[in-house]
Amino acid sequence: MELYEIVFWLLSFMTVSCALGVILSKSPVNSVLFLIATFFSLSGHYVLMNAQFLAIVNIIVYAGAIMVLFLFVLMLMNLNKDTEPQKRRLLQAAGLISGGALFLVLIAALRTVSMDAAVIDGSSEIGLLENLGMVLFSDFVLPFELSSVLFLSAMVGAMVIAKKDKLPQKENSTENISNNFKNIR
Amino acid sequence: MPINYYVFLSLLLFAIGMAGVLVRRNAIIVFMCVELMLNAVNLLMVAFSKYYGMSEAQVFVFFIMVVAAAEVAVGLSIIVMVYRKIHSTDINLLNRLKH
Amino acid sequence: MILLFLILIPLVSGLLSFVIQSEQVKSLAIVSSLATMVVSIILAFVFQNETAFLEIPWLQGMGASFALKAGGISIFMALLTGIVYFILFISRLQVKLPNLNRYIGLLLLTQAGLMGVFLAHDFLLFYFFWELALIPMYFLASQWGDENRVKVTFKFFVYTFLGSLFMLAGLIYLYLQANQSFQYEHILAAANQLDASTQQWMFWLVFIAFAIKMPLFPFHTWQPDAYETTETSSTIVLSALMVKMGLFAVIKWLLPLFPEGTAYWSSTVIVLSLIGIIYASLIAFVQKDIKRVIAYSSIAHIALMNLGLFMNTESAIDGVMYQMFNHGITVTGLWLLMSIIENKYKTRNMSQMGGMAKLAPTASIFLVILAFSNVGLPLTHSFIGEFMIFNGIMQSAFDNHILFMVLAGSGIILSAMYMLRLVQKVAYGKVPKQVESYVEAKDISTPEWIGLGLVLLIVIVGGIYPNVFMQVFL
Amino acid sequence: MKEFIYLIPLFPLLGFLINGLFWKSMPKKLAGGIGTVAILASFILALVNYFQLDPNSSGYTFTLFEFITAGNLQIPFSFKIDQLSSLFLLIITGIGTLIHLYSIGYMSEDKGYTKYFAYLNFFVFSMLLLVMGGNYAIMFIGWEGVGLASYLLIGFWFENKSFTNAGKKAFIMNRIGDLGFLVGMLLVLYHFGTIEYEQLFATMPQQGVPTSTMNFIAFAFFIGAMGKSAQIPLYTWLPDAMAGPTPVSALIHAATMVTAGIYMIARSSVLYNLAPYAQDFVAIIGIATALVAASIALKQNDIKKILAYSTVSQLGYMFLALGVGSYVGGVFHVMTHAFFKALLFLGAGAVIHNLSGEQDIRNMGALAKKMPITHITFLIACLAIAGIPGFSGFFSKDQILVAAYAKNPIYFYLGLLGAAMTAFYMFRLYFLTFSGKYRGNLKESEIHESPKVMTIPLIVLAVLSVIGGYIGLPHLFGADHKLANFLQPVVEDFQIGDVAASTEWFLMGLSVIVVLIMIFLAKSQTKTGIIKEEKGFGKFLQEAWYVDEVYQAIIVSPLKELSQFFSQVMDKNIIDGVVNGFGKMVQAGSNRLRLLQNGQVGFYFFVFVIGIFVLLVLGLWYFPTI
Amino acid sequence: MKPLIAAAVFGVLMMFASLNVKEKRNLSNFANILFLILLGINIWEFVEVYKHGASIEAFKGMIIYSPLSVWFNTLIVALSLFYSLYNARGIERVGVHVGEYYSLIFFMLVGAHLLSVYNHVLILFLGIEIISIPQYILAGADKRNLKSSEASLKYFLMGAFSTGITLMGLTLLFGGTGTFELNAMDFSEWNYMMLTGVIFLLISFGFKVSAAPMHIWTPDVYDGAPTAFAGFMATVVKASIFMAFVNIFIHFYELKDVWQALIAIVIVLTLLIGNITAVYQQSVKRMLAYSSIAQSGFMLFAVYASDAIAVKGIVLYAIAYTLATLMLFGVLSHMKDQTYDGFNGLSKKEPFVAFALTIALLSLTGIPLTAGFFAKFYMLQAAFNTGIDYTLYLVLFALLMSTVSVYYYFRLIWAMYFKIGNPILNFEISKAQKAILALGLVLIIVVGIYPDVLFFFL
Repeated sequence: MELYEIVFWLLSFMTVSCALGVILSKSPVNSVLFLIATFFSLSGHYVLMNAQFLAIVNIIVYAGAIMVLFLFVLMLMNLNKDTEPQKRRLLQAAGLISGGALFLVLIAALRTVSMDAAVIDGSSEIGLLENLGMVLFSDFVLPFELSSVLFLSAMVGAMVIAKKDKLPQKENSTENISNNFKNIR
Repeated sequence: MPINYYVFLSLLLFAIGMAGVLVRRNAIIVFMCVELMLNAVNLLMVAFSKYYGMSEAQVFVFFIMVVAAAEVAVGLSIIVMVYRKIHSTDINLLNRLKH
Repeated sequence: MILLFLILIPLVSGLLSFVIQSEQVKSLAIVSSLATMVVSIILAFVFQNETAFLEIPWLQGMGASFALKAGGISIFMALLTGIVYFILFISRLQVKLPNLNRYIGLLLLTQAGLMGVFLAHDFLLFYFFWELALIPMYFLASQWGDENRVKVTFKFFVYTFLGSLFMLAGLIYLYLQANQSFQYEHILAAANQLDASTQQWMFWLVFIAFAIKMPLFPFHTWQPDAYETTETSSTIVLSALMVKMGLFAVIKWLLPLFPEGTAYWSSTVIVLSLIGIIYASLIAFVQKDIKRVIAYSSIAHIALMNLGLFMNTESAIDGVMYQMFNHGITVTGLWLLMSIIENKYKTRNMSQMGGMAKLAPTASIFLVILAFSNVGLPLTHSFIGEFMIFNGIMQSAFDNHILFMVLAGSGIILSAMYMLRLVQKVAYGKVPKQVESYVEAKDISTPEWIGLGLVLLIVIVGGIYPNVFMQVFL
Repeated sequence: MKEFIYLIPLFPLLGFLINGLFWKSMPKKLAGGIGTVAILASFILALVNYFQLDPNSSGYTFTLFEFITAGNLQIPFSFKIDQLSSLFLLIITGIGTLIHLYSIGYMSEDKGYTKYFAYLNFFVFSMLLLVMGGNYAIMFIGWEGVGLASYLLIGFWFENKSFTNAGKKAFIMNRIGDLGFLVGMLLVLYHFGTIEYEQLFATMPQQGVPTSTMNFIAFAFFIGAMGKSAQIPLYTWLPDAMAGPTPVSALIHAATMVTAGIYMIARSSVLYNLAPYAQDFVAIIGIATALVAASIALKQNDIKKILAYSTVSQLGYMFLALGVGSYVGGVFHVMTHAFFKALLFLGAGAVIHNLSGEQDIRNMGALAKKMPITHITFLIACLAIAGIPGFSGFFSKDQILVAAYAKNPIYFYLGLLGAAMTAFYMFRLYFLTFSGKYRGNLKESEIHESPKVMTIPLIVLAVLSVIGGYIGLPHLFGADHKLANFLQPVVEDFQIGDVAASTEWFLMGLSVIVVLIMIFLAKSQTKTGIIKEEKGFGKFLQEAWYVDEVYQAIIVSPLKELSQFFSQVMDKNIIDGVVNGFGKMVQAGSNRLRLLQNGQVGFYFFVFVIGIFVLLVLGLWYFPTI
Repeated sequence: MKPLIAAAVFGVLMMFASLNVKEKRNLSNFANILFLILLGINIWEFVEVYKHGASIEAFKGMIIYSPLSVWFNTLIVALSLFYSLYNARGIERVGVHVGEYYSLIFFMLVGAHLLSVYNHVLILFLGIEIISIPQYILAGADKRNLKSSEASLKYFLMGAFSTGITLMGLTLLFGGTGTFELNAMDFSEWNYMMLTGVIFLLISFGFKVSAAPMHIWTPDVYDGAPTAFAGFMATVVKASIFMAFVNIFIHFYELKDVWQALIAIVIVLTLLIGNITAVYQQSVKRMLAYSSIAQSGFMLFAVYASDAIAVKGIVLYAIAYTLATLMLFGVLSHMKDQTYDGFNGLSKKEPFVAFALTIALLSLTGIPLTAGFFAKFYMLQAAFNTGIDYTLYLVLFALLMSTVSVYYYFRLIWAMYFKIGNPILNFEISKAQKAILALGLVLIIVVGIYPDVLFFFL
């Protein structure tokens, strides 16, 4: 067994167990941390496949920025405890079974596709920053520009949504509703 | 490593993400599971990129991350807005709209 | 060009009357219907041997054109429409209704639709008018009439709409078979080339729309309620003209299009028609509501006509064509009378009526004569039509033709039973005590007299010298 | 005359139109005058026609206009004028004139005077069409037209519900017969391609249509005759039809309309001769009707009811004649019967009229002195109907009975039984009405003879009732049967075996003796003038064998029940229930389906994932067939 | 290309405008002007493409301009203009960030543009995202209303989930074919990977167009979202996504045996659920949400057929459905009581509006002489054209369901005309708005009589 094979299995095991940790851990913060760990292991996979740039980006953007945002929000809401009363075990089992069944279906289908060329050979150039830059700014200039539109709309949207408006309250005021919900809980 | 391994791994991640969406009730965690699904796709895409020797696929992954980031911005702000109103992020608590 | 007038005059005046608010709308209605009638008469009697044809490019990309063709039955039905509308407007001149201008507008729009249905020579156009006639009718029936009208009309609408949607499916199928053309000839050629099994299912796709419209047993249940609740003018348009659309469509579209399908299914349709005749007649016999009697009688008569259509004999089809006209005219008169009676007794319950022969002798005379026309008594035009249908049934090639004839003929006994019951309860006897206080003793008004007189004239002339009318389509 | 033949029906039509259209403003006297004159004019024309008729030819067909021409269906509006129709024309217009005349007096106090004459004229018009028609279609027009007139006249006093019921009943029963007629006519058209008498009967025997078909056609036609001529089982309308004014009963329900069936079968004699079984059937129905009706008449107390049942019975005789092939006998009896039965009715009418509407013979008696002319004429009519030699009824009845004997002696004996009963009930009626003591409530001084306008027709008819028989003297008397000779080009007796002269004498004598015995029996029965309450069989007869009740129980009531079932259950619940059921199903489905949308995102995800799963499974395993 | 840039720039312009302009009315007027300019630019673009005749490739084949796609885009912009003209007052009342709302709408138009011209799957993906993200926000724009927030959250969570599905589909498709360019994809030798990718795409598109069983977000979101935006989401957005849906499945033609059957099932479910559930609704808004599901069922026939007629049909359907639904949502935003009963007696109070709505409802039902008829007609024609043997049953089922639709559409007519009541309007329907309704009315009828008007260049 080659070294990279050992690394692959190791990383795969880590990925899967961390992913399971995300969905199974009771504390939301733990979930976030597990997710970050997943991202790290995925970055390891990227490195294995000579996608060094993506590996870095994944860590910086995902693990660094996005997940921190998640964590931040969680902290903000003070949700660092189990907020989900585990009442519906059946439903959860059903969820897991559905996920598993879907996985099995997909595996069964894609098993038949014969694609056995090796993808970890340590020789490819495509993952280098230079190549990617060339592609991104020549062929993919349109999507690149469009992503700015996407970000703009996300920005505007986040502002519209998150900003506290100073408006006269309508009849079904927020306060009443939150009170109602408090009562429900 | 044949690409099949990566396909399976990616699908497993995808399925785990999907199962997470079904199992969890905290909106933030659900959203995180969706991120997990996206990452599964990313992994698969990188594997295909390697398989076909096409750097475009990696650029595609880059864009997926961009979109994910944008969604996170919007999504978290929506969750925050809802949280402000009902002081919870439990998705099943919100069921005024039905039938 | 003259064909276009038949559609345009009611259409334009119909739209116009939505704008006019005053009483002038009545004169507009009369002038418009008179003009339409005159045009249809000219078309029927002056140009009778020439086939009028008009084609205006419409949806060339789709292979549809605004093609109108008048000949034979089309022209005859147009004539019926023209006459009935004129009678309708003239005899209901004094009727007071809320939103009269809208009422008249919708009626005229319906007329445009009816004319279009009878004249269209393009399948898509036909379908267009088919629906165009239905929509104003929906509003007419929903807005004016008895309390229950909205629900009843809704049922009627949904029912007929369902039917026409089936026809739409058939229409599209044929359209594709005909290399994307809606032209009558192309559709005809394409339909005739279909193999037998296709024709068999296509037959029902198209026929079900017509059967519901007629209505044929067992698709009839919308009809008595609808007739009962709608305002008289709407009822007249419904029963005198609209149900003829179904029969007309069978003659012009169904029979030529699917000869093999027709041959395969005719015994089924015949059985349904026979059941319809007896079943509806029997029900009519025990109705208490005068309008429902006429409604069920109409079902029975239409069933007879439908029976005639599937006999595949010339005499029967000729008879049906004539009988469609006759039934339209007679039933118009009957509905007018029913509304007169209802106004007189302020009820439609027969058991609270009586003695009209004394209160309103003229109305009673009309009632008796029209009742006998409905029964198919000789010297009224219905006799000629029914006779020809019966003859056609007898001449048909079915093994059981005598049985069919006898069963269909039992309708003449049953119709006498229910019509005479109606006449007796309404016209004869004494005025019941409980209604004596408010019954109007006045006889019919002059406009009604004119309208009913016209009906009567056609009934008698058509019964004595039918060639006057039959030459139009023979 | 040929070119003006259409004037015969035209005059009554004009009379009808004038009286009918101007009924509001018509002066009373004028209306009666117009009505009577119209018929009189027709009568005169009919006479002219009769005298101009070529005795050797079989008449002519006069086409007025094309009636129905559609494809291969060609029916002209044509008149067939020959000996048979000419004879009927005379009877109809002749008796019609008399009855119109009589009506002027009889109806003088009625409010619907103008209407009455309009209807009556319309009746005559229809009847003329019936007999003059050159094909079955025209006959059918008249056939139904007389039905309509009869309906209108029976229910003439429309405020009385039972009268209008009677009219309705008459029309509907006739309609049942009409359907038979229609079927027969259409079958003729189907098998022979024409319903024009001239072409039809000329070629009918050569067409080679199987006998079974001919039987069927003839049978269908006979159903029509059953309805119109009140034969078993469709006879019950006729007694009820007496609700109309008495002259109407005389004209329509005794003299003319009810004989339309006989006319029709006589007209179709060629057809019936080819249909032996149908002929037998006609005879059997005829004799059965004659007996049943006569038996009912024995116990009736209403003067008009007795006459009505007597009419039914006599019509049975006529059908017996037709059934045994003696068409001439049938037509002969039609004629004589028209005379004496019209006379009987008019006489009865006079009695009723003068007793202010009293119809029950238990409340009459001793009218002979008060109303001498009525009495005498009535007696003549009774003698004629009973078959006393010398009176018209004797000859016609005798001819029928002899022909029946020739066919089958049983027919004769049964016929004789009927004749006996006829004699009995007629004289029972006569004695109870005119002799004995007056048992009514009126003051005797108030009862007086009718006006002249009413008595003249009585007298004329009385004369005819006596002499009418002499145109058909039996061969036995060595004389010519003038009527048979006259009708010979059109209708001939068919296959009547010869009866030896001695036998014939014997039969004649037998019948006369029986009749005389019965008259004396009647006399003795009615001596006291008191009629006991009937019991047992008598009650059964008095209630007309309970036929109406039976019809009610086995036909009318079930039909009504069935209709109610259709109306209330079948239509409302089953058929409409299915239709509405769809709507309800949609509503209920909607109510269930909307619960799917329970508002919980968790559940939504489940639905989503299950959808993905199902689509994947189907897409990847079930469908790939590329 | 020009409209794309213009739309993006206009979005930015609106953002800046919202900083400087305080009067809401001015903002919407400005936006309306921008819409008008955008429409002009679109027409300009269309004329150019039309003159050029053939399709134009841009950005190395990432997008392809064909006359049809540009025309469709022009129509979409025109409908947006129609929408904004009518709903300006409604939008102003949603919340404080009016300028931002408009800017988001402009960004959505960028997405809509991309969806009609893409050739590269990345553009498709970005288009979907650009059109989706503003929707999540607009759904939650009415922050005073918890329902709106709920709708936003639901829509967002499910939308993000479906993004995952979309991406998985696209990736598998790439894995199967080795290319991102739709034109270059070769399905002649199929394998399960591309098939799985296609099915995933079907599911994700099904989600976006609210096809059952992926429809389940629709009623809640449309119901909760501010009425003014729900109208836009249900119409213009949906129409553009449908265009993308049909265009991509045309490329999958060789795999049609599989996905046609799947779509057939989806059609049946969609029609069934949409129509049947709509029957029981009391709220007109929710009914319209279900109706939009039902109409999607019909539009899915275009995907089912995926041929030239289907594309034309989508254009026609988009116009017919969008116009009618916009009119309904537009008037609905005025109503205080948004249940059926709230409409009782509208014909007395606002006869013209009631009439216009009636025509719109007739069009939705598919009655001849209205645009809706030809829309349905094209769909069924396209369906029959496939020649698949079970199409007949599918079509009959669709027609049966159309009959059911009569029930809930006519119930509104029933309420407006045949019931007595005094509907209360939140704010008056102005003359200008009535004029716009009249315009919509005329368009519905013109297209209903002469649908070729939409295809005069083809």
